[in-house]
Parts: sequence; structure tokens; C-alpha cells
Amino acid sequence: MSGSEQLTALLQNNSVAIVSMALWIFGILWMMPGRKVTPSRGVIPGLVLTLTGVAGLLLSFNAVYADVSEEVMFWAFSIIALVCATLMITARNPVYAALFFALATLSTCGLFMLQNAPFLAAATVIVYAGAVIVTFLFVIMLAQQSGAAGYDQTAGRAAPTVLASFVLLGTVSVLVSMAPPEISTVPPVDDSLRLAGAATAGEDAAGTAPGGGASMRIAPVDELLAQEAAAAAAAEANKPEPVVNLLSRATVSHPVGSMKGLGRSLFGDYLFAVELAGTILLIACIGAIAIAPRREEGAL
Amino acid sequence: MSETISSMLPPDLLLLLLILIPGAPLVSAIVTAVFGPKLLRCRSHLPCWSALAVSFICSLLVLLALPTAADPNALDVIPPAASSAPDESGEPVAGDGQAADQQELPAIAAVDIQSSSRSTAASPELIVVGPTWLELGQMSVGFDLRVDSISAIMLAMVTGVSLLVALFGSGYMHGDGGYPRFFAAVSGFVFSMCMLVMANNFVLLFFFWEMVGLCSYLLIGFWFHKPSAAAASRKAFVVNRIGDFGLIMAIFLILTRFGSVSFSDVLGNPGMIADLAAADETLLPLICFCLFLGAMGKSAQFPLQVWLPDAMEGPTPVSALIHAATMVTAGIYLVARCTPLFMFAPDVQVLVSATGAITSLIAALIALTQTDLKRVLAYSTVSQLGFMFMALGCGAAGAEVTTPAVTAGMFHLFTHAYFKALLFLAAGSVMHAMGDVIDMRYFSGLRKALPITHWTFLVGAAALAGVPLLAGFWSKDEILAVLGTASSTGNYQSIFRIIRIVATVTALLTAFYTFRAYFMTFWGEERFPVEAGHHPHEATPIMAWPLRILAVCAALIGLAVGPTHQFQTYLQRTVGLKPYEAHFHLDVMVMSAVIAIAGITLAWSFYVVSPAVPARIAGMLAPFYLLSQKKFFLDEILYGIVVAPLKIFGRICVFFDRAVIDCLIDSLATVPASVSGLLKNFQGGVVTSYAGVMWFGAVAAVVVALSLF
Amino acid sequence: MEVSPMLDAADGLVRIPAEDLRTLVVGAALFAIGAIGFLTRRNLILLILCGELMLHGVSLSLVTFGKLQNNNEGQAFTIFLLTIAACEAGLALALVLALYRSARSLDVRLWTELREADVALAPIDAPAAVAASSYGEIPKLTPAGAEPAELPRRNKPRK
Amino acid sequence: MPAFDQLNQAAGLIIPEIILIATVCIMFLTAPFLVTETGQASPGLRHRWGILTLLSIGCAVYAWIKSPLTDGAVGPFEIDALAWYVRGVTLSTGALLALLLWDQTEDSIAAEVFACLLAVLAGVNLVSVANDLIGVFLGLELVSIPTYLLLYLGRDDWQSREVTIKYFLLSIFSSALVLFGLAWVYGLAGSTNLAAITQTAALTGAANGHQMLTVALVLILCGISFRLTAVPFHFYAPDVFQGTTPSAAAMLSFIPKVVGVVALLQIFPACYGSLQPGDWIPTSALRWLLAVMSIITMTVGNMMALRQKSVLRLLAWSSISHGGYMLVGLAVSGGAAPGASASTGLAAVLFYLPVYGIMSIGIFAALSSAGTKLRPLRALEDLHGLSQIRPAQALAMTVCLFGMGGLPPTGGFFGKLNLFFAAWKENTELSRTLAVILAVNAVIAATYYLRIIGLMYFEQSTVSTEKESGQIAPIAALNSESA
Repeated sequence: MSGSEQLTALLQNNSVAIVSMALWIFGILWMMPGRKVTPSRGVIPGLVLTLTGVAGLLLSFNAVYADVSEEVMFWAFSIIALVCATLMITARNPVYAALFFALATLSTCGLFMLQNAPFLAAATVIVYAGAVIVTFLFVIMLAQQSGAAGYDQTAGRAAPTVLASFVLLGTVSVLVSMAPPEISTVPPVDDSLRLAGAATAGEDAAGTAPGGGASMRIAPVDELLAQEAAAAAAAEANKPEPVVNLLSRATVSHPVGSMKGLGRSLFGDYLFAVELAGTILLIACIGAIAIAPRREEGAL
Repeated sequence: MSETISSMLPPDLLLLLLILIPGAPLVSAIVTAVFGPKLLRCRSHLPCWSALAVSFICSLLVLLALPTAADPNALDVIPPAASSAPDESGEPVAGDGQAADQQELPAIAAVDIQSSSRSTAASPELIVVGPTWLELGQMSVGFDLRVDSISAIMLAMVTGVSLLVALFGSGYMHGDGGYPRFFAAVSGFVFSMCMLVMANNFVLLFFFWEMVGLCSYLLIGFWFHKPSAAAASRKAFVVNRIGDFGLIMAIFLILTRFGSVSFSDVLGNPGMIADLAAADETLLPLICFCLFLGAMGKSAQFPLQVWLPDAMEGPTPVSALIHAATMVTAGIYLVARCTPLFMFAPDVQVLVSATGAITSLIAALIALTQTDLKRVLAYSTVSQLGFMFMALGCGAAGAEVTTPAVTAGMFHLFTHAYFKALLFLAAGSVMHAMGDVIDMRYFSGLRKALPITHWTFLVGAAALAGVPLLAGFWSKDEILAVLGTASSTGNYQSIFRIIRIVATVTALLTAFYTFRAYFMTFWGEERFPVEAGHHPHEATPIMAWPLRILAVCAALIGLAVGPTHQFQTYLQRTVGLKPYEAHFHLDVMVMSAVIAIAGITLAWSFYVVSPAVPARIAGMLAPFYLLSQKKFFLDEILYGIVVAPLKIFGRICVFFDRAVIDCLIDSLATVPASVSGLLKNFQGGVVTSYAGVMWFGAVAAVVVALSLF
Repeated sequence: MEVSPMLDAADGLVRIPAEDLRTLVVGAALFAIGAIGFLTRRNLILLILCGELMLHGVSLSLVTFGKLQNNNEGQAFTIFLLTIAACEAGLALALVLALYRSARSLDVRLWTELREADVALAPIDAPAAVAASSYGEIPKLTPAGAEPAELPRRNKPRK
Repeated sequence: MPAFDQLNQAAGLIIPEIILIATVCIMFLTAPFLVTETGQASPGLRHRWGILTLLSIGCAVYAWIKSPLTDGAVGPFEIDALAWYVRGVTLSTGALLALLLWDQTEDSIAAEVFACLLAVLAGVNLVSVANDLIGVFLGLELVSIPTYLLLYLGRDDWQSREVTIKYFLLSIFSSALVLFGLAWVYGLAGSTNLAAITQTAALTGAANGHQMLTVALVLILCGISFRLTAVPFHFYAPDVFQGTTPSAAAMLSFIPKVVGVVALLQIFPACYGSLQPGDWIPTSALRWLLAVMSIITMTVGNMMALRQKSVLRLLAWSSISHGGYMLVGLAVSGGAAPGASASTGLAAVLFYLPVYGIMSIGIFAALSSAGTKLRPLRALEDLHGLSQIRPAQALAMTVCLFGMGGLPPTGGFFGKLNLFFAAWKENTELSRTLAVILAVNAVIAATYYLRIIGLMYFEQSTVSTEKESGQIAPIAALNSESA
């Protein structure tokens, strides 16, 4: 196929996604402040365009979760996250922007829940909504007591930037929707490794649990045994011993995202990383103190 | 006597001598250059004196020891420690004797002294294999030194004359601001000249050939604030470059055809030369022509002689040093050294002779009418160099004439060095006394005021004129004799007949103009220029003694070595020369004596007896007089046919450069400016626009990478 | 129950199910939107918030991949991401405050003293001129007896 | 318990970094108690902190020498030859930087400054020893976060704040790019462990895998190019160099480049299934990208440097162009041509890095010690006649500038020569083009370096003579240059 034919095919196969992204672009551009301070054009048309665009983009994947409630939650969280993100970057009032950011963060946390990450969802809400946003709001209030500032009413180079960003987004979405990438899953744990792991974990005798699909449920034992047999056969096919972060593997008792599993991972495989992150936090704290203006002697 | 000396000189010591000869002046040059201006000041002559004295003594020892030192027959008188070194292989062997030597002289690694495998009693030679200096392909150039007969003679002459000149110079230059500079340059000059004659390969020779040119440039332009001196030094340098071009071409040709630049390999290999000459009959003439071109430049032969008279702008000791005794002899040395090559190019040899004849005649004619004493001497130098070339070219008459021809040329070079140095120094003494006035029209009758100068100048002039029994007489006889031989044998008889006539006429003219200068300066009524002050003073002792010594040399050196043919016998043993039986040519002697005396008489009658005659003759032959006085308009002709077209060409080049190249380059140079002028707009300081460009770059990179994937 | 597709593949390669692809695209979209905001807005705090939004996109991708890969590494990565983001937010706040103290403004375009020497400054709007037009005038009591002036439609305060 | 054994063993692999980080913690935690509320400190406090810093680096060097090589380890850390080399380079240049910072900092903030330097060094080392994407990421952040502090703490004025906010914003932006790429790499490979990624990539041919991998790697490359100051990710450099202190600029000219190169060499070969960085053969798309980026970087850097009037800005642009030279080595690292050693380009880059570092630190050291607090050297005019006022500094700077310009016989010459030959010997059209452009750029660059030397030696001075400060640094730099 020649280049132009390829391009035509690409456009035809992804017409829905492309059209919806175009709508979204127009929505953003509608709401985005201009180069000069101009009155707002009203958010409703932009909001409609954005909603349509986001929905179209998600619809173009043509897939649903097995569970209806999950599907509904996905739609709700995705649309809220993306629309709030759009509103956040186009808001002319930084306070609103921060609040939209909080909303987008909350929705993202909802998506985390959907992806088996309840702990992360909670942690993000606590860190962002509880700490970051509030602090930022304080700063905004402190800085902008006198109301609207000119620099919040203008934005530079909106059109090219939006186009470039959507080229990237379009590339990603077209690439993955046309030919979903094949990911290399970590091979099942073979006997020796599992024994080592079992000795470590004691109660993890049941081996690995498949975390595929929307499964947070534990698979029936006989099915697991069958799977193990298949895995052993695969392992015998002269493959080198796989390198894995053993403690990060999901097990039956510690499925992906559970507090225990995540804890084993963090304080097992990533023990040093945790220490390192702690050091970075220390540096950042002391750094923030050092950056903050020194107060006068005796003053609070 | 030589046996005793060589037995006193073990090879270690001999090596030390060989290294000291150029080494002492080098050290002196460096010391004087570094410490002279601040520390030594008016004592700057001391390093130079001592170095040149050391050098001279070493040269004398080497000269005397050479015939036996490397003689295989004499090996048994050399201590056994060294007898391992001169072996048959010709390769450097580090014997026991050398170990101690290397400790003494750590600077020169792997030095070995040996007699060449080809060395016979006939051609003794000492070769020092120095450290390799340049490796290019199969060519390897080292600091290899070689002393054989011709080098030894040259060394003795160069160091001896230089020593006397340095002594004289300390008196002459006393009080000059550049006193240390003078002695540094003189030391450097002597070092270069010694290395030039000691070099054992063409590249090293060329290197020091250029060093000599550089030092002469520094010395001619010694008073660089004088525009004429600066111009003269530049002229000398540029004209010499033309000759150097020839030399370097010759070296390339030799390298490509012979595969080596070593004298031992090239010159010491007559069989190979013959083979190459047979294989390609234009090769050797071409090489020889190129070599001769180099010699023409350095030895001021027509038409490249123009630089030498102008070079008189340097201090007079410098004239004596460079332009009479040493530097200009480099060309003669080169041609003589390359005799084995020239033997296979008789046409070029004839050219050498013819060039010499033309040069000597023209120079003599010009010298007739010059009124500047130093210029007369300068033209006489050119003329005498022409004589030497005349002799060197006589080898064209046949192989058996070659050696007499070369020895005759070298002999004249040898004697000429002494009397010409003497004449220049005497002229310097006159100049010193006359307050730097050297034009003979402004003074006369100095014989009473400057008795020593007068007597020494008279001896030198007589020697130059060829008065019997003085130095010039013997060597000029040799040349006339060898010219006679050439005009009666071989293929080029008719040409050599003409050359012989020219030589005879030139000899007459030489006698005439020399004594014209002598009579004009020292006879007649006593007149001094105003610059001399009320009373001209005779030379100080430090200037007078070199004059006396040189006068003795000029008077006796010919007598010492001429009748006994010792010089010829010694020189014959150079590599490439064939021994021959030297004998007297009484007829020639008588003739040349008559000519000399005739010339002197003529001068006496013109300038002492009836001083009005020359003016009348000049009036009668006005055009010719003018021609001579204006140096045959050679400078003007050269300017017209060479310099002016080149200048026009240069103008065109400049125009092209300005209008085309500069425009191109300028427009090219605006590219970065305009490009960066565009790029600077991205650098406006706004951080989000920086991030924007980063983002565009990243997205573009993704798209490009995917489309290339 | 649906059998995990991962066990079907003999070579250890499986396709990502389409429903999870959507989540990945949502992550990428958050990333892209954050970038847009980062590049166009001028408020320092907004810039930093947009940076955080980009990191949200990354986190979402990581978490999704963690589920697909059936290990905790993705979530662990996200936690580190969160930590670093918190560090940067803390530093950013200190920095923004320090900047605000000297510039009395959060406009990023004020910080352009360092640039190529002969480039013209980016225009900076006078904030005072804006305050009136952007959110509309703050309602005031009209003088007694006069009709209240009708506000233009466009200048209505945005909810 | 192999898993925990692995962890226990892993602690032994990073003793130098543990030493550094422990010192950092000690300094950060005790420093605030030695300074009064208004920021007054006992005079000479910086000497104590400086000595502690040097001591810590010395211990780290000792531990580094004793450290084992663990090729092919699967744990969180792996010390291969690259890591060993990078550690040496970092620690030695770190000592130089500490000396340079010594007299450039005030007593009250000395602890923070030195601790930041140590943290940065530890970050670079951790990137090189990490065997995990998370380790690499944290290492990168451990480099950037203290860098913000260093930039801010250097001075207390408008410019330093501007510098910090610019660097900060662009840095988090580039970090986001890297992170997005890393997320996809993790997603496609299934693990954050580099050994596991290598294995998976080797098994499944990840180099020819999904196109998203290319997108991810390109984004990582773009994000890391920010550290390498590759055009168009270079924008912070001129502004930051101009606005910050010479010592911070010296750090910034060198450390991010090291960490960038190392991070690339950690991530990319793994994604192509190569155990050793030297075996890495990038796809043609990536090679083209690297090559184009290096061409643009070299050219733009040099062209912009030509028009500079501020010496710090000029050095920034020269630093950018040096980043371009390094990219040449990376672009040709995967020889791919038969007969060519794949690691030639890498070796050339790794040789060039410390050479460039020493030259760059030397120049900034000379600049900072030749200037004074009252009258820092900023514009090129300030350099006029420096050779008369500060001959030692001028000489040191001349030597370093000769090196930067690639004039023989300096290390810079051999570095450039290595890069040139690495590119030339690969014998493809692309690499030869790169080599030629490298040579042309080296010539262009030489003009402005020589112009600086000319200003220092042949112009009349306008600088008043004041008491010299900080003689130690340039001399140290000079010594290491000649060594």
C-alpha cells in the first residue's frame, strides 16, 4: 500500500475517533481564552462539543465491560475526568480551575477503583484533594485577593498547541485501536520459583491467580490447578528462567491492588526505592523551608 | 702528524668533537638569546667567542685527524674499545665504548660513530647516526652527521673565518643597541652552517639550508628600522626562495627515484646512479638542474644574484661573514658535494659553467664603476663565485676532468674566503673610521690615517687580483688551468673556449676594479667626510688583530697548500671523487700573473697617475659607463619582467579575492547570523513557550519515528 | 466466568482487551490535556496543576497496565509517582510564594528577564484593565431614584 | 528466602550511594539547628560542611573502589562496567564541584548546598546502578529536585528565582514525558525490572514489537534530551546559565548530561533486549531521530553561541553543542555495520563525558574565581585583558577553552576525534554525514572559543583589580586537566 492509501484507510477505519477528537478540539478552542483579554464566549457550546467529542472517542472503541455497573462507572468517571480536565485548562478563574482539577482527580480515582487500585484511589484522594488542592487554593486566594488577573484571561498559541497535543493523542488512540498492542505477560511462576515464593509467603501455596478481565474474584481451585499444569508445560519448553519481581506478583491471597499485595511489593521489591523516595521527600521538605522567605527574628 | 693526532683521539672523543662543532654555537646562540638582553648586555660576545673558538679548534682537530681516524688501516692505533664500532656492517653498533659516551651525552641517544662500509683509504668519512627525526613511509630522516674531506675543509674554514669575524664584530658593533642580538644571530648562523656541511642527508641539509637563510635574513635586516635594510633582507629571503624551490624539487626527485635521501645511499652508490641514468636519461639532468637552481639562489648566480649587493645593508662583519666566506659558499658546496650526480649530466655542467661565466663577467663589469666600496666588494664576490661555478662545470669535458674541476672550485672557495673576509673587514674598518660613510668619492688618501687597514686591505686586494704567490693566485690558476683542459678535450670544447676567454677577461677586470677601489680609497690627497669628525681613528686592537691574522692567511695560505697540492690531495678523497695527480701549469701561471699585474698597472695609471683619464673614458663610453653603473639595469629588468607582471597578477588576485571570495565568505558568514537571528526568537524568555517548542518537538519526533518505522 | 486471555497465548503475548484500551486512551487524553494547559496558560499555579494532570494520565496508564500484567509493580510505580508529585508540589508552592513576593503576580510571563539579549519582551497585560471586563462588575447599589443599568449579556458572571 | 536475600545483597551493592545519602540526611537534619532564625550562621561554618562533604565523597570513592561487579544481576541493583565507570566519573567530578562551591556559598546555606550536591551525585550513581525503571526514575528525580534548590540558593535575587522557576517547570514537563514513556514500557514489557524487560524483549522481539513501544521510547528520549540539552529541549540552558551562579552552572553543564546519557543507556538497551549497552542496536527510526537531533543540536548550539555577548550564555550554548556531539556517539553506538564495533560510539561518548566535565568545570571555576562578588564576570567585555589581572585564571581558562574547542593536544581534541572516528568508521551514509557535520561544527565552535582567548589576552582590561577569591578551584581543575 502506498502512503496515501494507508492514510485513507487509516482515516476511514478511525473516522469516528477522528471526528470526535475534532469536535473536542473545537470545544477546547471555543472555551480557551484568547491572546488578548476578551469577554468569555460562554461555555455551553464548548461544553457540548467537548462532551460529544469525549463520548465519541470512548464509543469508537466499541467495547464494554462485562459488568454493567462497571461500564456505567467507567463512562461516568471517564467523562467527568476528561470534561473537568478540559474545563480546568480553559477556566478563566484559577479558583475554578483548581476545583475542576479536584473533580478530575476524584474521577481519576474512580477509574483507579475500576482498575483494581482501591488503595491508590484513596491515597490519591488524600494527597491531592486533601492536601495539594487545598494548599493551592490557599495560594491562589492569597495571591489573587483582588479578583481577576489579566494573565488568567489570556492564553498563548492555543490552536497549534491543541493540535499538536491531539496529534499525539490521536496517534496513541489510533495505534492502540487499530492494532491493540500485544503485551508480554510475565510467564507463570514455575515450581522452583513458586517454592521459593511459597517459603517466603507461607500461605501462598495456591500459586498465582489470573488477574485478567475485571476479576477481583478468586478463581475456582480446580481451574487454577488446570492452569498450573498448562503453565508447567509451557515452562518446560526450554525457556530461560524468567526474571520477575517475585514479591510484586499477585497471588490468590494478595490480588492486585490489595493492601497486603501492594505492601509486599513496596516493602519487598521496592524497599530501597521507598527509602530513596523518603530521602527525596526529606530533601523537598527542607528545600521548601529553605526556599520559603526567612522570617524576622522572633516573628512567628 | 695526523697519525699522532688520530691516535690521540679515540672515537669517543672524536664523536664529542663532531658534536661540539655545531653544538657549541647552538648553546651560545641560545644562551645569548636568552640571557643576552638582560644579563650579558655588552658581554654578549663572550659566549659567541668561546663557542666559535671551541668549534674552530674541534674543526681543526677533525680536519687533521680525519685522514686516519676512519681509515681501516689505522684502526689498530685506535683504542680497542672503539674498534668494535667501525665495523663492516655499516649499521650502528653500540659498543662498550659507546656506553660511557651515552652517559656523557644523554641527549643524543643511540649515537654511533663509524666509518662507512665503503670507506677506504681513498675516502675517509666519519658518520654519526643520530636519532631519527622524521619517518615517512620508507624514508627515515635522522640527525645523521657526516664528516669527510670536503666537510672537514668547509668546517675549518667556516669556523675559522667566523671566529675572526666575531672578534672583529665585537669591536665594530660595540655600543649598538642590538649587541646581544647580533651575537645570538651570528652563533645561530655558524651553527646552521656547520650543520649544513655536516648533514648526511638531503633533508637535513635542506633544513639547515633554510636555517642559514633565516639567520641571514635576521642579520641582513639587523638594522630593521632602516627601510633599505628591511627591504634588502626581504629581497634576499624572497630571491632565495626561488632557489629553494629547485632544491626541494630535487630532493623530492631523489627521494622518489633513489628511495633514500642519505648521502651515503645516493652519492656513495655510483652503480645505482649509473643505472638510473641509463634507465631515464632526463632524470639526472633534471635533478642536477634543480640542485643547481638551489645553488644559484644561495650563491647569487645570474639571474638570482640581485640580492647579494643589496645585502650589504647589514653590518659589515655580517657582510664578511655571510656574503663572502660562508653562506654564499653553500651553493658551491652543494654542487661539489653532488658531483657524482652532476657527472651524469654534462649538459647541466656546461650550464653551470656558462652561468658562472656570465655572472662573473657581468659582476666584474658592474664592479668597474661602483663608487660604494662595499658594493665593489660585493660584486667581486659575485664574480668570484662565478669563477667557482665555471670551474665546477668543467667536469662536462670528461670524467677525468671532474675531480680537478671540483678541487679547483673548492680551492678557490677556500682561498677566497680568507681574502674576501679580509677585504670586507678592512672595508668595515674604513667605514668605522669614516663615520659610516662608504662612498669612495667622499674620502681618499687614507693610507696615512689608517695604516693597518691600508696594509691589510692591500694584501687582500692583491690576493683577489691574483698577484703571484698570494692566495688568489694559486686558486685562480687552478681554475684557468682546468678551463684550459676543458677547452681542449671533450665534447664542449668550443663553449669552454669562450668561457675561458671570459674568465681571462674577468681576471683582468678583477685586478683592475680591485685596485681601483684600493687606489681611490687609500691614495690621492687625504680627504675625510664630515661624518668622520676632525680626525679619523684607526681600528681598535680587537678589530686590528683579526685583520692582521686574515692578512697573513690571505698571503700565505695559498703558498702553504698551493705548491704542494695538499689541498687537492686532501679533497680528492671525498666520496665520489677520483684521485688524480695534481701538477703545475706554468703557462697558465705566467699568463695570470701578467694579467694581474696588467690590471693593477692600469688601475694605478688611471687612478694615481692621471686621475682625469677615467672621467674622460667614461665620457667617451657614456652608454657603457651608464650600463655598468646602473648594474646593467638588471634590477629594473627583473622588476619589469618578473616583479611587475606578478604585481599586476597580484592586483588581479586581490580584486578577485575582494570582489568574489570575500563576497562569498561574507555572505557565508551572514548565514549563522541570520539563522541565529531567526532562532533567537524562540528564546524569548517565556517558559511556557519553551515548553511549547519542546512539546512540538516531541510530537514531531513521535510522528517522524512512526512514519520511519 | 471469562477465562483470562493471558493463558491462551503460548508465547506469552496477549492482546489488551478493548475495554482496558479505553482506559489507556483516557490516560493519554489526560496527559495531552494537561500538556495543552501547561503550554497555553500563564498562571504559575495553573501550570503546576496542569503538570499534575499530566501525571494523573501517567498514573492511570500505570494502574491499568498493572491490572493487565497482573502484578503490583504498576501500582507501586504509581505510588512513587505520587510521592514525587507531592515533593514537587511542595517545592512548587514554596517557590511560587517566593516568586509572588517579589513580583506581586503569578504571571509566568513576568519572568523573562533572562532571554536572548535582543528579543522583544512578550506583552504583559495590565491586570487593572482586566478586572472590570472579565467577571463583570461587582453589583453595586444604584443611587436611589435611578433605573439599574442592564448588564450586557456576555459580561454575565460565569457559573 | 531468595527474595529477601536478594534485597540484603542489594544493600551491599550501593554502599557509596548509601554513604552519600546518609550524609545528605545528616546535613539536612542538623543544618537548621546551626543557623539562627534570621539566617545567621557562625562564620566559617561552610568549611566544616565542605570538609564533611569531601569526607563523604572520599568514603564513597573508597567504597566504590571496593565495590564488586555484578553483571546480569536480577535484583534492584546491578553494577556493570558502565555503572562502575559512571560512579568514578561522578565522584571525582563531584569532588571538583565541591571545591568549586566551597567559596561560592554563604555559611548559612552551606549545608543545604553541599547536601544538594551530594544528593545529585547519589542520584546519578543510582541511575547508573539501578536495575529497575522505578530506580532510574527516582534517581533522575534525586538529581533534579536538589538541582532546583541549588539554583535557588545560589543567590537571592530576581534572576535566581526566574532561573529556578524556569528550570523547575520545564523539568517537571520533561519528567512527565519520560514517565508517560516509562508507563508504556512497563505496560508492554510487564515488569519494571530492567533485567526482566531485557529478557522479555529478547524473547518476544520487543524491538520489532508494537509501535507504541516506539512512541514510548521516543517520548523517553525527548524527556531525557532535556537533560542532555538537545535541541529543541535545550531552552532552559542559556537562561539558566546566565542567571545562576557559575558554580551551579558548572554543575548543570555536566551532571544532567551524565545522568541523561546513563539513563538512556539503562532504558534503551533493555527495551531492545540487550544485556550490555554496547550490544544495543537501535531501530533505524530511533537512529535517525538521534542523528537528526544531534545535527540540529550541534549546529544550533554553535550558531547561537556565535552571537552571544554574555560569557555565561555563550558557555550555555557551547554546552548545548557539546550535548550534540555526545548524541553523535549515541546515534552511531549501535554500529549495525558489519565489522564495526557496536560499542565504539558508546566508548567515545563515555570518554567525552568526563573530559567535557573537567573542561566545563574548569572554565566555570576560572570564571567564578576571576570575578568577585561585587563584580562577577558576565559579559564578554568583562573578560577583556583578564590575562593581565588574573593570569592564573586566564591561563586555566585558556587551557580549558582549548579543550572545549578541540584543539590538540587537549583531552577535548581526543574526545572529538574519538567521536569523529566512531562515526566515520561505522561507514554508513548517515554516520559519515554525522562525522562531517561534527567536524564542521568543531571548526565553527573553535572560532568563538578562540575569540574568548583573544579577548583575555589581546584586549585592554576594564576590570579593576580586587582581592582574588577562591584560587583553589581553578588550580584543581587545571591539575586534573593536565593529569
